[in-house]
Amino acid sequence: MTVAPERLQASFPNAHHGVSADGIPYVLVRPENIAETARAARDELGYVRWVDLTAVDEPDVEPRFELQYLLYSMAERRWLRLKTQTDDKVPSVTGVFPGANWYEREVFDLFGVEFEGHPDLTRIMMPDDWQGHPLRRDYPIGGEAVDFTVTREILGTGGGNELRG
Amino acid sequence: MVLETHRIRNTLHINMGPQHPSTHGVLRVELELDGEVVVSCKPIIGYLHTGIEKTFETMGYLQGLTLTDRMDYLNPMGNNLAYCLSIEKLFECEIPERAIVGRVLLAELTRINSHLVFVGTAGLDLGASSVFLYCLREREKLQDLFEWLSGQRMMTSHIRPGGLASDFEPEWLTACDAFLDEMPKRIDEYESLLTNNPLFKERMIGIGVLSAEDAIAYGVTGPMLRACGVAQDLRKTNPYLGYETYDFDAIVADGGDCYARYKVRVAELRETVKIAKQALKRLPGGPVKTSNRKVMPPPREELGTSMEAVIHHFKLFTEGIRPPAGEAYVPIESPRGELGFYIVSDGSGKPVRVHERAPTFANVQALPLMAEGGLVADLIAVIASIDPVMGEVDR
Amino acid sequence: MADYSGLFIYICLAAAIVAVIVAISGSLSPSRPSEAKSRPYECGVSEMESTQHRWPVRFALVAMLFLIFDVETLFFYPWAVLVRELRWTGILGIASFFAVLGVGYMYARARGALKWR
Amino acid sequence: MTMELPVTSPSRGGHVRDGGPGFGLSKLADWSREKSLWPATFGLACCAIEMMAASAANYDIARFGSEVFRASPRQADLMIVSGRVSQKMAPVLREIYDQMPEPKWVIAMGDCASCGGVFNNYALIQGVDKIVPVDVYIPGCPPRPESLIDGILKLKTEIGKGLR
Repeated sequence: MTVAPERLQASFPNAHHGVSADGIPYVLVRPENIAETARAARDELGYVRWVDLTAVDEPDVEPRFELQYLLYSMAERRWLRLKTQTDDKVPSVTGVFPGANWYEREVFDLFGVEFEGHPDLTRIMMPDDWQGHPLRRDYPIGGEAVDFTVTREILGTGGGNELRG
Repeated sequence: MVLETHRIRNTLHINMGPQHPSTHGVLRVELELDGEVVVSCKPIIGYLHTGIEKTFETMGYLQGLTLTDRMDYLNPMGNNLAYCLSIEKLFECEIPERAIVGRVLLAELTRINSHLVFVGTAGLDLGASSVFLYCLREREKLQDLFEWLSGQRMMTSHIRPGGLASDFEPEWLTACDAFLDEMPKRIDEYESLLTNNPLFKERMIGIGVLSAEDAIAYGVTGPMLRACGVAQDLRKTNPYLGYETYDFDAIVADGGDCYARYKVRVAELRETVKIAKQALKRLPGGPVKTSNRKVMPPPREELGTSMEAVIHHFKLFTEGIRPPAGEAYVPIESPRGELGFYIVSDGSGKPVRVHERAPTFANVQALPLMAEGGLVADLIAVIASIDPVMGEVDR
Repeated sequence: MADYSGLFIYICLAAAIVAVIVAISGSLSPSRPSEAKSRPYECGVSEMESTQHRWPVRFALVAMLFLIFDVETLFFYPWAVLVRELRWTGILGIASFFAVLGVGYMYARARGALKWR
Repeated sequence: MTMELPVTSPSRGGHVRDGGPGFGLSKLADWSREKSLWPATFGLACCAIEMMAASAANYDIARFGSEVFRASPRQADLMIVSGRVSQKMAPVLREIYDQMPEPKWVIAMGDCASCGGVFNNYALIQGVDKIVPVDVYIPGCPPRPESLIDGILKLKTEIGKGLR
């Protein structure tokens, strides 16, 4: 199921290419030209259907967030993944794919990645006055410690609340 | 009392809020109305955000399986299947034939389960409350089958990484066969109630039209996309679990309106019964669990004899399954569209990232395209035709 | 004075029943007005803005049309109760009544009063 | 985020027995309140599907007087919180509870409503009794329709005796 990388390499010469474990080829581009890459993928290569956008947070790697854009070509029935690595700012692709609107708002809400040029970049999941971005690795899981008798005896009355952060 | 004069605006700004009988869960829609006509409609979600993707990262892969049941709670085994396919792709592990056909059978039964709720609630939203009772009557039979198989009516977690949780009993298969024999007659019953009902057609035909280009650009998938005339069914375009060997046809309707979506889903109910019957017929013998000891624990009797089995058993139940480092996204065709789990693993027992590509997240995003310009009553029909499940939209 | 006592008893009985019901429910149901209860119910979200502003005249038109045709059905009841005794004269009378209002309905429908747009 | 609970003690569930005019009328009132508990549709997540199954033909809570699910809190006297209550939903739930006329009762259906259930994280209110007084907690994820009916019946017997 892997697309011939040469065809991809031809259209994105200065990008880093590869194929993930699930056979979907990916193109790693710098954040500033993600919009052009998306437009090229849609217009030249035929990846017209918007599928997904999400981010993976690796706190100890220098560009912290790796954004995964997923597109699908109706003609060739194949997926393509565009990746960018950034710390905070990425240009928005809602101009190319209007479907990216809510996905970018979700990544902004849960990871804190700014999308320049997004029509209405506000929180979508959390209440509007929420502090912090929950899906970051350094954000505590929250909730409250379950008050088992065991945790109460070992950790004193706190019941392990400090574990929860 | 000084009558304070305020800006004269002729649009009414009201809120069809999270607690509303026909928003199929906790979807909130901010409406700008000019009389009965919807001028602008802004869906607001997040009222059921459960932080499931964060909870995945604190759990092992097998524990995370139980979370997948609770995301799209009308299609639990479909979620399990998508999650397991991504994990198995990371492991590159072989699944026995009986488990593959069993998974097709269970996925199609869950599709019936989900579409029955759609037909019931679509009728209920438009005032036809008797269809709801008919549909849930069949659904109860289906849930009894699920409970007999896995012990739980809804949150079955029966499809596990590496195969199925347990084998099918012969009596269960015959009961399932009887249920599938009876379904076509039942579907005729529902169709006789709704499909040619003039009131239903008046409320659904030409309402909430979505063009194919908009649907593709907005990432809409599933019956909503097929109702716009686009033949995009992952079971046909990118077959998994051997779907190419089953004889069924992907239903495509044109018109892109609410009625086309209803027709696609009802026709899909019939196709699903056909697939399930074929899966039942061709269910081969053999084990339902993979022999790959990194994924599934060895059978009990083997523990007595081979030391290696005991080591595998011990490692599996202390550290859980540890897929090799990498990322995988293997989508399936859920009753609502393309559903897939993007799993990033670093080789440890806990995933780095599990993101669910929820079909109704994109489908609900396209609501303004369909609702604006229509009447308020049409907005109810459009939301019913999207068939959103807020559990997977808000995650 | 024809025998109106029956009607008189009927009216008193009706008034008595209403009074009893109102009295019992008034005394038994605890009434605890609160600030939240006075706010308009808008699906759980606090009210977006004041509702005193202009609304389209079409609503009034639909209300009037409903009033006319609903009251019309009211007039069928006395006729329906005595349909056998009135025989043809009754049917003729109600038919003419229905014809006049039918013309009115056709006119309203032709002018598009029932269509919202 | 915990809000201050209302003055009525949770065991009363917001229904303050003000005695009424004696001679058994309040006993009559309790009896009538028990017989027709109208739930407010508060379906949030998976438990709502089981609540729908409970109100459908096979389990049919209409037999116990809960036939009609009132959409507006004004006409409801029982709030069945069926599903997980997120942080964004908590003020809405509190607003709906406040807008329900007394006497009113709350059933926390399922683990997520009773104690946050399997989702012990930042996003959920860990148990709906942090924002509204709860009368009956129903365990289960989701609870079977029979356990929902059992919960409603237990609440009804308490209301009938005037304890709640």
